[in-house]
Amino acid sequence: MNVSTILIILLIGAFVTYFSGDKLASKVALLFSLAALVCSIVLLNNYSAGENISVINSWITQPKISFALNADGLGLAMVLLTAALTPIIIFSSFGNEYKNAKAFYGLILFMAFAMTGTFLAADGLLYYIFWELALIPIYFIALIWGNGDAEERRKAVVKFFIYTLAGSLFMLTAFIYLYTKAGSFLIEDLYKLDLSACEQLWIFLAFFLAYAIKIPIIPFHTWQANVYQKAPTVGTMLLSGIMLKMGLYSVLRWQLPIAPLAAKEYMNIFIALGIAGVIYGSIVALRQKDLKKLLAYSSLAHVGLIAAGSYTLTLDGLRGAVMQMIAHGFVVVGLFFAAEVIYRRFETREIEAMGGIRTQSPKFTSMFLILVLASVALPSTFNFVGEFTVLYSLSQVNIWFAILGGTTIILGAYYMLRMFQHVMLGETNSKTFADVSLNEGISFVAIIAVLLFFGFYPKPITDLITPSLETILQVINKN
Amino acid sequence: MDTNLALILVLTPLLGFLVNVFFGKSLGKTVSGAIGTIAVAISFVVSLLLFNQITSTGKGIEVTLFDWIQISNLKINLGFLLDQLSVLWLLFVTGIGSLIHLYSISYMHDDENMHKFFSYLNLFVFFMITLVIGSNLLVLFIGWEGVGLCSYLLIGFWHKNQDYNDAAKKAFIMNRIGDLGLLIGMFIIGSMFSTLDYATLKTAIAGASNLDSSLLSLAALCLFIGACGKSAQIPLYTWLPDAMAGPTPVSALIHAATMVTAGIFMVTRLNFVFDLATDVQSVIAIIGAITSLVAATIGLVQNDIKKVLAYSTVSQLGLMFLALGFGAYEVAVFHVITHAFFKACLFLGSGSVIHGLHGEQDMRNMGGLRKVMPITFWTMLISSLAISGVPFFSGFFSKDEILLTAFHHSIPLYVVGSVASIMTAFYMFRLMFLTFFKEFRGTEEQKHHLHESGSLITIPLIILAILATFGGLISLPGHSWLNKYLAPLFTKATEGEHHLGTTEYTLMGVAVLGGLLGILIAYVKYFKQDNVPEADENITGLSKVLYNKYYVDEVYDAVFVAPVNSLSKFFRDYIETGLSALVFALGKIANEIAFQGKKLQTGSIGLYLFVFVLGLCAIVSYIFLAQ
Amino acid sequence: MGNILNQIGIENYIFLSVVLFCIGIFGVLYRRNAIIVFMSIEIMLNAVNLLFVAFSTYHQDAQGQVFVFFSMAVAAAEVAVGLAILVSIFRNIGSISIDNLKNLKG
Amino acid sequence: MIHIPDFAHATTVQVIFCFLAFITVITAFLTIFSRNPIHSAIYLVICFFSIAGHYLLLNSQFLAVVHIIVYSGAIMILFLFTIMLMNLNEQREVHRPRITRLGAIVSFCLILIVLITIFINSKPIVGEYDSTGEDFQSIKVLGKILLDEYMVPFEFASVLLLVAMIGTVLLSKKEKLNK
Repeated sequence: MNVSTILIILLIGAFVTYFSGDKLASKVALLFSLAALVCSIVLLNNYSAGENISVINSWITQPKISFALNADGLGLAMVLLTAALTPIIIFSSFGNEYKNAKAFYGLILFMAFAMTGTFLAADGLLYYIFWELALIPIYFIALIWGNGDAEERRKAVVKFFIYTLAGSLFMLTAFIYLYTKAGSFLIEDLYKLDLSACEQLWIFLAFFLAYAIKIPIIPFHTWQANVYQKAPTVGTMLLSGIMLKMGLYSVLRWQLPIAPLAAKEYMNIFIALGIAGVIYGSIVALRQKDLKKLLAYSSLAHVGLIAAGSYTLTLDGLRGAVMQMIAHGFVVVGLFFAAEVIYRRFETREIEAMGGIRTQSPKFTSMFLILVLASVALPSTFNFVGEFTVLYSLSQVNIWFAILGGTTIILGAYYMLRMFQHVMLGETNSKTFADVSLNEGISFVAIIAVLLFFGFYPKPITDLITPSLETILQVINKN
Repeated sequence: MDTNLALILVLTPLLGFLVNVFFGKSLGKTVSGAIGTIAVAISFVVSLLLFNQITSTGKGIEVTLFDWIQISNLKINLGFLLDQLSVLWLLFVTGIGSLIHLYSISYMHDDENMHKFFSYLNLFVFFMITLVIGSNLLVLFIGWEGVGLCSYLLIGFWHKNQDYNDAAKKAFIMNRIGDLGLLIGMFIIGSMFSTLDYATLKTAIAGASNLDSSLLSLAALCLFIGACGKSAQIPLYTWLPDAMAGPTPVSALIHAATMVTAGIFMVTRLNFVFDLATDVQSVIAIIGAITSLVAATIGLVQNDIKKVLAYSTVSQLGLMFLALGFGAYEVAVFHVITHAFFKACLFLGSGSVIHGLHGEQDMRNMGGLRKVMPITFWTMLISSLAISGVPFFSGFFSKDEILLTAFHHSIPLYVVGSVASIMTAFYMFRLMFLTFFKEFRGTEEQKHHLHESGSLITIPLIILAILATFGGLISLPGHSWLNKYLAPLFTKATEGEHHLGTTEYTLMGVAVLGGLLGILIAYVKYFKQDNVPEADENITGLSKVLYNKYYVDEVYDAVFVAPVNSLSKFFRDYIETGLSALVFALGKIANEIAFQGKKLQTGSIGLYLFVFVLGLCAIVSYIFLAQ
Repeated sequence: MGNILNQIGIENYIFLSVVLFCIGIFGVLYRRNAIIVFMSIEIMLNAVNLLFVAFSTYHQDAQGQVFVFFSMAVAAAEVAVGLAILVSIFRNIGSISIDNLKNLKG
Repeated sequence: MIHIPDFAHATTVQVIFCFLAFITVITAFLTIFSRNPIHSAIYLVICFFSIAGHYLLLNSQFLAVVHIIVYSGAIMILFLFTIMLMNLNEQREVHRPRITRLGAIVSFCLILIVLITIFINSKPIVGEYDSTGEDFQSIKVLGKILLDEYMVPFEFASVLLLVAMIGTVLLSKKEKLNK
């Protein structure tokens, strides 16, 4: 068994879901996503046992493109994140009715397929194909099942689509240039390339444009808040929980090792950009009226910190970034789900229109509070482990980076608690608010359990990702 | 064995928390309260066992559970260190904690969310224990943030009132400002010494030959900022008075006795770092002195009974930092302990009063309660005497030690501290006279319902009053048990016991006289002349400034909060839309190019063909001729 | 039998077909009548065909001629369809002047 | 090198070539310049015939025959029919603006110059011409090549013609439906 199994499961799942009809679709999709989760856990076991689960087959001879899937610790960690979040996301949508559900769930699985492929691909072009494939389902999900005015939604989604696509084209150009140099798209060959500083700078920038838009790093973030707001919550979860991580993962996997000289040379600029994102995102989040938009900006702040950690080029920074990616993936999915739960009952996303939920549904409030606290990186949640490591690595580069990046601790608490206060506390809103249902509760508990467990015992993840990050660092520091 | 003890110590409150969270509602109020109390009491018993063990062996216990966070040059364990300092802290945290839990069973009995209250209290105790017994700074940080969280939850316990929620939020965020400082301090220490573990750090610092003293000072300063946040020192003190929005037992436990002393704990814990940063030490001393004075002045005119106590707490914490600034850690610890006793007693007493008056907190509407609430009165009187520094009560010894230390190091700071003490005596007795003497000034209905609180409330009061009376015995001048007990912790030779000479006796006399003077003024003003503080709108002049807390909140609001908020609005309304427009502009440019390019398409086939031929010529001649 | 090109020379054929081709181009550009334009295109095609045949003889290889066959087939098809289109255009707008065909205007 | 025929000692073949070439070019010109489309068509027929003559001169009799059948026969008849169907005459031709004429002449000259320059610049051709002796232009040889090597394209050509036929029919038919 190798890693392609999980891709096959997801792809077949997507088709089976589509053909299973509207009524069964959600259950079939959940089944397949769980199968993928099981499969990824089995693969993780095999990997830990030292088994080789990578795949390399030649695919197209001219130009030389291979079907290469490389599963190292980093890739597997991200695959696990995807595989764990997909069932949660699918399950969280059980309370909603979607028209044409078969297509909806099929697209979700297809997107999981593409994203998993992106995390595993070890061939530049294959990676690019998966990267772009992931864009297609989310485009339709946001466009067809989104909310709000159809015209505005179309505008936001098309902007997102073209924006990310345009960024990716630069990446494709970079890959083609690399191919002319290396004669192969295989990642090992690209790692071995000895490019001049100037070439590296251009390649670095081309990659950066693609990733900065995807992650997003300011000032390339303008698509984010609108799309998060307009997309259905499932789409938002997929976008923020997993798809953002594609960009961050790619920074570690492709950008830094291929253009290490440029990365080292201009490190400070990119760290500063990431940190600017932290501060900017936090400040903008303070005065958002829409719950989903607020969460979008908080996401901007958090990924800014992750990106800054990645660009420190230290083991701590990389490790912290990966842990924070995973933690953020879970927490943001949980928070968006909470927004969805509120929307199911109140039919609004306006923060001002909410309030007093705590009196009526203590369970939901507790879960929401835990997620909020995880999001502001309270110690004993996994987010703290990640954020601490990232901030520590930043402090090793320059103490000011740590101080400025650390403002997320203050500002994050400010906007999250402010939001919590207005959404949950205060006088009881006249609308009744039923407490979480069993289905909703299961999703929340799963997320919270992951966050708390790894918050106290992050060692499994550290052990999983450290060797591959060390390899990447070796490539970065080869000359 | 040690591991198990430590685990029982930590996990019982957590267990109590979990039980109360999941089953509290179905268990009923009394049971859930009992569970909460017993959980903390068990921890107290364990603490006693540990204390016994440590006093007999004289050695600390280290427990390592497992690796927690791995950072390249740091390996952070989830481990516990039970030594003299942490066990001492444990004793009064769990001891006073148990009493306050007991008190709360009665106090909170009318609240529908009582099980929640107890679960939060238990969670607080859990985090406080973690804070105290953590073997490294990061474990301390878990507790540090955790108690902040519990403080947030408990201040905003009556969550329907958004003002309370604002207070809770404010407390959390101000604490977080300090936490950032603490984190940065940790980063600097971590990168300097590659460890955050206390024991290793101590040896590393002792063994280090050429330390970058400015970097170390920076680290110490950052750590002190952390302490400022938690222990409500200038400039991060404004949250503590607001935190009185929480139920009174919370104010007693968290905002007087335990959590706010975490800063002092941390500084004492890292005494070896602060000893090397002498400039930071003077900063600490100055800030402590200023805080004590400022808070005391504000306390002079407050009319809310809990606010008076809150400013008194800030002031007393300032005195403790004053001691810390002089390197007199054991003195600060001594005052922490005595303060915990009498301040907890005062708060619980005020709680009893508030309970008796059904929520009335304004002293202008009290008075004459001496007869109806004798136990409350006597216990509070004892505690007030203790805090005022009347001889032979616990506060006398500890405060005197602080002032003595200050006198030896810096006369101006000594003066500041003394003035603050005199003011303390004044406002405490102002509180006593307004609350318990003369006639009752409340409504008839309140008067009708006046009664002494139940035994669950009075027993803790009595115990605490006894402790407040005799607590000073642990560190009598000249024969300090506490100094001996804590001695292994400190690298520098301690100030030692002050030699009791003429200076010392004079100073003591001055302090006592000052205290009595404060009491006398209060007596004259509020008993003899029968003054009652004016209504809010009639307050003028200096009192108005004091009454409005020097407008610090307003200043902070104008200087920090409002700019951030308007910046946020500006970003949201202009920068965001601007950036968005910029991206759209790219699309618009493409559109415009297309629109202009459209004009080239005249539709005239003749022109197309002509251009086509020209193009053909160009291509052919390029291929064949231009080689 | 000797090669006929010994007597004429391939250059002359090249020039002939170049001239023919240019006449074709000239016609396309000069005339407005779609049918004449069509005829000019046929002239161009024939110029190329002629060159094919000439080179086929030059190389003594039949492949060039085969190609001419195919080009004839294409020409035939093209003319058939093209004229049909012209006829329908004429029916619709009553003229076959290419100046009237401006639907491609952007 | 431009091979200039020596007119004084011109062989029969050369004379025939010159004659044919002259007719070809002249009729081509006349095709374009005739105001009446019918005249154009007739000149074009002559032009095609002369090209067929060239083919004969080049020893490709079969091709010449096919050429006459396809072009002079089929295609030209189509042209004539179309012209007659539309009832075109010289009055129909709209006035050509001066700029069009100028443009046409400029591009004509340009492309002529470019092409001739290219050929002059190209490698000069060796004077000797091979003769394999094989009658490579006979129907037999052609047929073999066509049905051996070029079998598939040949079939495609037939498909193409079929499609063109159907297309033509449809194009004319649709018009009637609309009416």
